[in-house]
Amino acid sequence: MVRFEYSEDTLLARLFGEIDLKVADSLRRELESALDRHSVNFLVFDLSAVSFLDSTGLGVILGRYKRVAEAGGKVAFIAPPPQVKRVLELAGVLRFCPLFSSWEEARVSLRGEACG
Amino acid sequence: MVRFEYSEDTLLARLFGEIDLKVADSLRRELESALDRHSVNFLVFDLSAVSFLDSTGLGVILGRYKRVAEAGGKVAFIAPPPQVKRVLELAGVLRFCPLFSSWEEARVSLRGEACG
Amino acid sequence: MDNRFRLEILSRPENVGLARVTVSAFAAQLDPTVEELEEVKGAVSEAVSNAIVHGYQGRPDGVVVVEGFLDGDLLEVHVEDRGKGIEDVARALEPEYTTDPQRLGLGFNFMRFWMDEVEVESRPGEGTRVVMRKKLRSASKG
Amino acid sequence: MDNRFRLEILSRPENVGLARVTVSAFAAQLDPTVEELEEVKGAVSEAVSNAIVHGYQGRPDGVVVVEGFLDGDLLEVHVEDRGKGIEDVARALEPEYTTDPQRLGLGFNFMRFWMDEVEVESRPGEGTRVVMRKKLRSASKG
Ligand SMILES: Nc1ncnc2c1ncn2[C@@H]1O[C@H](COP(=O)(O)OP(=O)(O)O)[C@@H](O)[C@H]1O
Ligand SMILES: Nc1ncnc2c1ncn2[C@@H]1O[C@H](COP(=O)(O)OP(=O)(O)O)[C@@H](O)[C@H]1O
Repeated sequence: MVRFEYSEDTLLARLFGEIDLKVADSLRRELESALDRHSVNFLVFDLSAVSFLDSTGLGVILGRYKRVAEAGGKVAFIAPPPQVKRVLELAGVLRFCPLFSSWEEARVSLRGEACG
Repeated sequence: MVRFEYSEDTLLARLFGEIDLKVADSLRRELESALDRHSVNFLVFDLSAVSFLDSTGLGVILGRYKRVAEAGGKVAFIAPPPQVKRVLELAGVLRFCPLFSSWEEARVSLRGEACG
Repeated sequence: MDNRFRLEILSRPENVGLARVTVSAFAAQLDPTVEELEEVKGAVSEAVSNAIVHGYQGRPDGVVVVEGFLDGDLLEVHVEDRGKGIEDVARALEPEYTTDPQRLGLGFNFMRFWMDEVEVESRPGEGTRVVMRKKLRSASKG
Repeated sequence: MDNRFRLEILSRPENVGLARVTVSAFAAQLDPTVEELEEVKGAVSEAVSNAIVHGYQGRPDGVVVVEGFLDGDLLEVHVEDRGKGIEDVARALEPEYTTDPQRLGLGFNFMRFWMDEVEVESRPGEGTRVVMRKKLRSASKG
């Protein structure tokens, strides 16, 4: 469901599998506890291994966006497969958060471009 | 479901996908018509691309085995995935038909070893 | 009617995926494109999640009925619960309207975007039925 | 009872795969090994094919009911038809016994090999119910 990498002030959350109601509660808990543990200015979701996303899963992600943005932080997304990208577009997320094709690309441009 | 290659007196039937009741009738027809068209001494089933096989599908295969064996021909199998191999074993097919790991291997030893 | 099925599942989070898989294997009989299948899966996921979250409000022992019908190139999917029901369907269909602050209020929007037609019948205290239709153009037949 | 489902399908050849996919997605909730899942799929395929071929003798409008139950690490699957029924169940269970010369008579053998327990209840003219049970050892929990 999720694996984390943290360095400096950036939390990278690598989501994988189907992000739906089945994993929503535990994903919310995992993300909240990672945000509790670290001081996070940049929250980056790597979506490259997500095989399915629906509005329930997106709600969990955007709930954490809210927390980070309210604390002055920024959020970005990496490499969503087509189905996942369509969900982000449909929800208007890509109007206010940048999308990168890789973690390397995100790291370089992050500080200028992430949303929040 | 099936693609054929014929050369000399050998018919290679490359099966693919799920070989079950859904495809049984049309697979039987295709195999029969290929056997009608060609003079076949060796009938070789390439099973490497079969994702599922049950007793209905195996029945279609062994029905053609009968026809070829009765006409003095021989039958062999190539590269079944684990599930498919277990079905062949369980039905006792591997006691009387040889199994090869590739078409190249089959071609070399065929004339000495195929069943029929 | 070319083919149909009826699936009854319990209102548990892990069964949303079961409904998706069944509807998608059923729709695959028409040989649709990958994108169409993903849209169907998405719509089913929204409707079944709503039945569980809103209809049965997290109770795990409610029954959600998912039915599929194929008629020519038309797929019809029904998702039905005997849960809470919706007071004001017109309002529920509005973008970003939700009764649960944890959620986005986009479920019905997604269903309507991904399917050609979405009809919602509901009675407070009796339950909700969502009827969705989509023409699938066969991937192989062009 | 941890979880359950009920699937009703028509007695058409293309629905054997639908039954396999649904049972296998359901059983996957216990996180079984790939081999166990393949065995479950194989058993379901045999039982549902029998309902279509023998129970309804190729009629496409019969209803086949597939039910699944998870209880701890135990999977139970029921496959039921309201078709022809079996005169002599003991005989039907014998290896290589078949009433159709095109078939191998190995369906019940495969079911019994792949599942831990197989029970067959049948009444001529009323239908047949096959009950299969299998303990799944979780792949992740070892
Ligand atoms: N099956 C249902 N039973 C009861 N209420 C429902 C059902 N489906 C939807 N609703 C109501 O309609 C509202 C809007 O639904 P939706 O657009 O899917 O957004 P969300 O699920 O994110 O709240 C829900 O918040 C809920 O109040
Ligand atoms: N659902 C059913 N309804 C009626 N008869 C059945 C059913 N299932 C099995 N049978 C009978 O039992 C026999 C043996 O079944 P099986 O071992 O699966 O072999 P096969 O399907 O290859 O004939 C069948 O030939 C048929 O006569």
